Amino acid sequence: MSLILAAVAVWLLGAVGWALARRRRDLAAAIGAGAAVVGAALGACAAGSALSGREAQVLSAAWPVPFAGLGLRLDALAAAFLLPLCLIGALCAILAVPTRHHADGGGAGAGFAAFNALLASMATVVLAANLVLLLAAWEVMTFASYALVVTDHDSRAVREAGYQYLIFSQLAAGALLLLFLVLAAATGTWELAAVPVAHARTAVAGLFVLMVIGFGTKAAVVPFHVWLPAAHAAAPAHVSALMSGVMITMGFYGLARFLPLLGPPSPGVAFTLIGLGAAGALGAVLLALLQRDVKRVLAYSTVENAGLITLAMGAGLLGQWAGAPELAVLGWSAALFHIWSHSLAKSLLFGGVGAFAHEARSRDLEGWGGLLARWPVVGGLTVVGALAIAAVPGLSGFVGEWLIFRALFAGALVLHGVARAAMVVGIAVLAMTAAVTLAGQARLIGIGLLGTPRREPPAGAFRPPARATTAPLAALAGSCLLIAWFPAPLVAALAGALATLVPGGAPTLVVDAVRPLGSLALVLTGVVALVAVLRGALAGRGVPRATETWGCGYAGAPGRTQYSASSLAEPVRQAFAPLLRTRVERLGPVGYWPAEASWRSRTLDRTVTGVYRPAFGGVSALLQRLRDLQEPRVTTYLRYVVLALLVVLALLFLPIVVRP
Amino acid sequence: MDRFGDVVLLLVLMTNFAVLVTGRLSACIRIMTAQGVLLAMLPLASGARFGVHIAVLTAGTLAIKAGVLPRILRWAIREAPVRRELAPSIGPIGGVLLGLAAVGLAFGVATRLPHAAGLAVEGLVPVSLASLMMGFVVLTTRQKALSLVIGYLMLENGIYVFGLTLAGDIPLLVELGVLLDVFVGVFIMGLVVFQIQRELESQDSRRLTELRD
Amino acid sequence: MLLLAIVLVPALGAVAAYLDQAPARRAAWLVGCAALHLALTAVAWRLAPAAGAMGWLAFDPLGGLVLGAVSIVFVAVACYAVGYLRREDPRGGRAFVSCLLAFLASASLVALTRHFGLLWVGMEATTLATAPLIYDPSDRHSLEAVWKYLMICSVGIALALLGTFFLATAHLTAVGPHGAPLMLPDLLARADALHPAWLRAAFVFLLIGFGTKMGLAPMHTWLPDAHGEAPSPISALLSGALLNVAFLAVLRGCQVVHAAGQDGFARPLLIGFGLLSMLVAAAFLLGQENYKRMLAYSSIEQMGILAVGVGLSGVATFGALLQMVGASLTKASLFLVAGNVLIVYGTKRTREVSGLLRAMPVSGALLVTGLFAISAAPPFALFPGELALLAGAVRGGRTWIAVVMILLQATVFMAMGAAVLGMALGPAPAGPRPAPIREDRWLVLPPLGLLLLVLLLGLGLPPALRGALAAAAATVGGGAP
Amino acid sequence: MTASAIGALALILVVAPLLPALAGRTVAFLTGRRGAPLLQPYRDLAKLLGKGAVYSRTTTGVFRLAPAVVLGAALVAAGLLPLDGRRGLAGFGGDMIAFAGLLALGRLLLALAGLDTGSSFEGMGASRELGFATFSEPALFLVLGALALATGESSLGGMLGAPLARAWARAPATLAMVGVSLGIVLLAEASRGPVDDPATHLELTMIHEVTILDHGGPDLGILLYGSALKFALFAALLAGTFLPRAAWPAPLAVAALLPALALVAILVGVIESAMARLRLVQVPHLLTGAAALAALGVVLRVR
Repeated sequence: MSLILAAVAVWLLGAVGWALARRRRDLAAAIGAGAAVVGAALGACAAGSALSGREAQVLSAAWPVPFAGLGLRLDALAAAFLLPLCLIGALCAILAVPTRHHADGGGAGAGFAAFNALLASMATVVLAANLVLLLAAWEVMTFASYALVVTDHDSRAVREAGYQYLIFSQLAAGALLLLFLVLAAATGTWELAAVPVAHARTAVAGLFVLMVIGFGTKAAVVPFHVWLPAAHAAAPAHVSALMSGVMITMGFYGLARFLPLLGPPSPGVAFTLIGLGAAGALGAVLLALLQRDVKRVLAYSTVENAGLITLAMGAGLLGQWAGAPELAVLGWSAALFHIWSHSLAKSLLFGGVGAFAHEARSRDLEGWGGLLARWPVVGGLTVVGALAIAAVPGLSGFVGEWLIFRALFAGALVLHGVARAAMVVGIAVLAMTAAVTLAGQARLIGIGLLGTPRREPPAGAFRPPARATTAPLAALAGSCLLIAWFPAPLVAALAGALATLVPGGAPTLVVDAVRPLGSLALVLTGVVALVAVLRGALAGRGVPRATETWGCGYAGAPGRTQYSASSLAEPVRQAFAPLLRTRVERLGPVGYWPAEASWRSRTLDRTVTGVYRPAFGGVSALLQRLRDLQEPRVTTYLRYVVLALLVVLALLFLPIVVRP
Repeated sequence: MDRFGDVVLLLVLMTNFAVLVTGRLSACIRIMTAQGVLLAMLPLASGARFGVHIAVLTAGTLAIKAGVLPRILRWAIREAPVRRELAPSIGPIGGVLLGLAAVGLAFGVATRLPHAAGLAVEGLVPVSLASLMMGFVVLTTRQKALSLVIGYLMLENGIYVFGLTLAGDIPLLVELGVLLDVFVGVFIMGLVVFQIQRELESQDSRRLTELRD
Repeated sequence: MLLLAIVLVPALGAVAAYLDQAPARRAAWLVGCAALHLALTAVAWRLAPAAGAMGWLAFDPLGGLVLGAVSIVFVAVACYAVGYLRREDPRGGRAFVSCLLAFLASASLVALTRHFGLLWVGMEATTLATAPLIYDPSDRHSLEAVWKYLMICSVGIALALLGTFFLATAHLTAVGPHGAPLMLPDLLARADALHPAWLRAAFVFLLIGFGTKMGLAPMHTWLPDAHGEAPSPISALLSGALLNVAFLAVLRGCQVVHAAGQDGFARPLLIGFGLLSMLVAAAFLLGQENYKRMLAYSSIEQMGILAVGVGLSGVATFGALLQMVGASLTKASLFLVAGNVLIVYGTKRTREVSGLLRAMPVSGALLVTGLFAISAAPPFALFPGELALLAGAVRGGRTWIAVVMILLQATVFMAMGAAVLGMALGPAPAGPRPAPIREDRWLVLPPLGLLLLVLLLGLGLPPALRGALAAAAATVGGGAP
Repeated sequence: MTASAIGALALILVVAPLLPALAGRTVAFLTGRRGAPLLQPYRDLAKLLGKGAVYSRTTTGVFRLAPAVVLGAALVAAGLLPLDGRRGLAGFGGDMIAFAGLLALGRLLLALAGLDTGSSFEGMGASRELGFATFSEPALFLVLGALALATGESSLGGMLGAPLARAWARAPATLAMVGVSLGIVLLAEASRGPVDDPATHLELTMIHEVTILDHGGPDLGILLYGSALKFALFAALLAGTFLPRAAWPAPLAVAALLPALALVAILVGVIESAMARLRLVQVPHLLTGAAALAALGVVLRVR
């Protein structure tokens, strides 16, 4: 416990310490990053010990604020979220050093101040045992991340993205506030209750909705995800890496911590989560396939993975409801494992792609191409990340996805009726999602990093990357591989958290289940290496000739005539056209000697165009009507006073006055 | 004494009606002066035991309501060429009708209200409520700045009349404080009215409608 | 004696400052009296003296809270005025400082008096003392503002006077001429005997009357004009001190009504007016183009929240009082910062201001911090206040009120966030002066101090203050968490 | 790790190149030509493996790595499949997911290699491969789901092993639909007609062929063998579904694999020659049909 307290303290110091070296940006950056790393190390130690520890470490101190108390609780579940937080937090802090992204008054230090504050607040969210403390930390987390998102607030797009993010976060915070108020009123205490209290059915439904809005917004559960793509695109690379890798898991922590408080799992809750998850995953991955902005591609892929995690949670709850321990354990462990693997892979990918975007001074995928050749190391690591996200065997992503599939198959076998059907539908949707994800990552890497450049990068770009860039990425890539090769130990480590989520579940079942995957990954690596060596031996005889790509005899303008990202996605887009409602503007070619032709397609997020715009528009129109009543004359204003007086008097006294 | 008091109260009502019908500002000011004098007489009529309290109150009322305030108002519009109320949202007839309604309502309510023991003049409460409402009529229908001030004075006077029902029980200090506040209030209003005249070259308060959202 | 001093020190200071010929020394008078007043207030807090000045003045938790807030805000405004007077010649000429001090005197009177008559006198006095400060003969807008301010507030206050008389009548009608009517203790002592009909009438008139001064919709109409047009330190004073004083006057009425066991009809009124005010504020904040008017409407919203809190009773009242303290400090500092912006950018239009964080880092940071503080975000003092308020609503089984409030506050945050962040962020304006400009300490430290205080109160509530809040809440039927 | 499993694996690795040739021969026969000799693929492979390598200047390591990954993934997948009708060499609970995943890995690397050349032809091919997989993947998983429900097992070894025979008695309709659906998936995954046209010489109409257009020498050889193996694996899957051999004596079960594969190949040839190649936009419809069929099979088992 003291360790984690020290960690938070170090982070807080880092949040203010930069002020000492305001003038000297490098020193400020060093202080900030150093504090982040040191704090992360301490926190990692604490989390590691708690992960294995059976019973929770508790600390509670008085806090002279109404209802509030400094109650901290570090149990296995908290540790399961705290550990990736620390690891990725530290690596992102290192990533932040070379990219001098902090252009504004406070200098580099200001950015690190917010960064450290973000780490501290997230740790507090995970640890808080008091609802007020949790809410406070939650809000601070939002504000710190907002500050980081608007780092480059000279650009209008960044400002708007940040504002959108802030608004959605505050609406979600409102839901959380209400949730906590109701819970506190029901339990009579503001301490985070460990045992559920009996609620009425309607109350359960209401509380569940509040949870989904409150935590789901942060976790990017569809349809509360709309803030995410813009915010991630706007933020600096290391920030999007942290937000996408760690911050969204805070939402899932909230769900994992609070869903049990609803009492025994109900099918409604489970099916809602499954539905939201499946729909979100498929929808988001389709949108990811159609984005031009590389960081929006990654952002939507984050939304997709959030959907998968939600789906897994729903499956676990369904298992608990149906009394199918295997399904329950598989579902929850799938959720936990996928949270881990996605955190690592996505922060790796954001880091790598962000670095490329920073060098190319552009996030437009259609303008990229051939970048791997310029930056082989970073590129290679990025490819690893992409493969991990694409969930192909041999990398971490696959284990998580395999667990989800496995849970669904198990559910299909043990459940009956609607539930069984739901499981099979889930399987199909998941399969389709996986295929589209594959296509999306192939598009990102193949169009963005391979082939030849479509636009020449600016002069002086792509100097040899700083070690502070490559080292963290390498660490992340290594962990992706490690998890893939030895999944069993990680699952075993998560057993404690699993036990708190699924009382009476047998985690060993999962440990044994994933063991073959590890050997599979190793065998695969071996076989591929073997074939590669063999092939090398065959191809190595004689010197390989290097020529042009065969272009049917036409070798002109290789860069421009490549397949574009949009055209790569076209078959899928056409197949899903009725769902996506893409706007396509095409011009020509016409006539025998066509002058010029253009083709532009734009796919908008249906939740934005269909739900949020109308809703906000309607409200503001309503209030506008109220505004129109204003007639700024003193006599009119006095009439208001008289009116109020008469109305109130009438309300109160008519009964009395008529009485004789 | 009752009869005397009732007569005075009747006259107060009359003055209020007079304000409602007349549109000329200077006339209104004169009427308010008269009303001030009447109000100064009321404490004597209210049957409270004559003493320092009543004496000071009478003197103060006379000085301020009948003396100073009218001067201020006259000073405020000394530069105003046009001194007629222009286009009130309801004409004199409407004003009178509203006034009558106010009186009726006031008496209707007042007779049903339970009263403090030994209230000298029965008429005090209804008359005060009536002139309160008539003050509101002026405030909400007239357009010229000064008319509004006059309306405010009517309102204030009505409340003052009600205050007399408690003449014995309210400390002199408070009474004087009230008077002083009214004085300062009208004084500043006068300043503003004067300035409005300067700025807009008219008394039309409808021109002061630029602050909006 | 001490209490009398608290009222008299500023009053005499006002006279002295007016008589003092040297304009340079007026600022000294101002700051000196403010500091002395704050010191005396602190002493009063420590000693909590019983009734003084022939029992007309007394120090009770409720009044003490308001007095403290007023005194602190006033000190900040006084210090700010020092820097302000260097730049702009004050409205009201040599009367500027005197009016400020007169306002302080009358506000202290309202906070301390136990006599409803004096309460009324003090309230009206605050109006009259502040009017000349808003009033700038050369500016047509300020003329309009002060005109509306005077008319509407005077009429409202007049109604309050009638309400006061009704209260006395309620006393005499039922109890007869025993004890002084309108003396708070006597009223509370015989509360149950008060005549209900008169009491209700009295409360209605007090609520409408003082509610006008407090800025409750639909009587709020004067407020945005006055706050928007007044010079920034005055706006800060109006919304940081004056509104709370008016709120105190309403609370006094609630006190009697509560003692008389008549809450049943008073509470719905308060909640109704409160929610209406919040709604109106939210509506007019959305798309508000003038940042000073924006702050004014947010004050209206705050007052609405307070009214709802008192109406909800229980813990909510505690929360409302805590929120009152926090809001007065925060809002004052926000108006002061707005003043700095106005000085540098020379426009009140939100759209024409941008890049504050780059142009004037301190003020910009203060503005953004103030935004979060005023929207009851942790870790600022308003957060526990709002928490207690909503908890009261939910515990009282009126969750719908909590929902409505949360939604309205979210709307308000959207509106204010759009405006404030739009001003704060973005590239520094291309002006003659290179960004960032140096900022005058006198203009920056006061708001900074106020916000720091709000932050500290949010991080930890001193037991003394907490006890005072609980006691004050208890007098109007509230409870402590 | 049984002898029969190893034998079956060895067998399929050896005969894999035969299947495309056999299918091609069938087409030739039905269209009245003589066609290439059955052993031609082996000669081609030998020739290709003997050649030197030629690389485009735009390509990177990904291009060189792809063939190894494609073949490696296919080999491991072969290890998972219960080729002898009992259990796969490396079968485990949930291995069917791994099977699909391995094929997906091959597809991904193939697409990346195609895009690595920077030629629009390869891009086109990659786009089609990835796009059609979007529909063949759900179909395949629905097939697996139906098999799981029919047999009550959640591993290839179980689905195609002993329980399958009992399942045929219990749920013949489901399994029949599964079989048909699986056949369609095979046509797509093995890039045979009517989905793809292995015999065409016009790049614009190809899918698999055009994706590997720029590969040559050993790389091409490995890729060709890999795709042939993929074909063989699906054929084995199909055969296993219709022909549960768990009860048979091991040698017979292994030996029976050969005629079964041949039969599948001939059927594919018949279909290719009987049906015109579909327009590319219609391919998703075909695969959706397959998925629907499998889904129907599932519905029959939902209770």
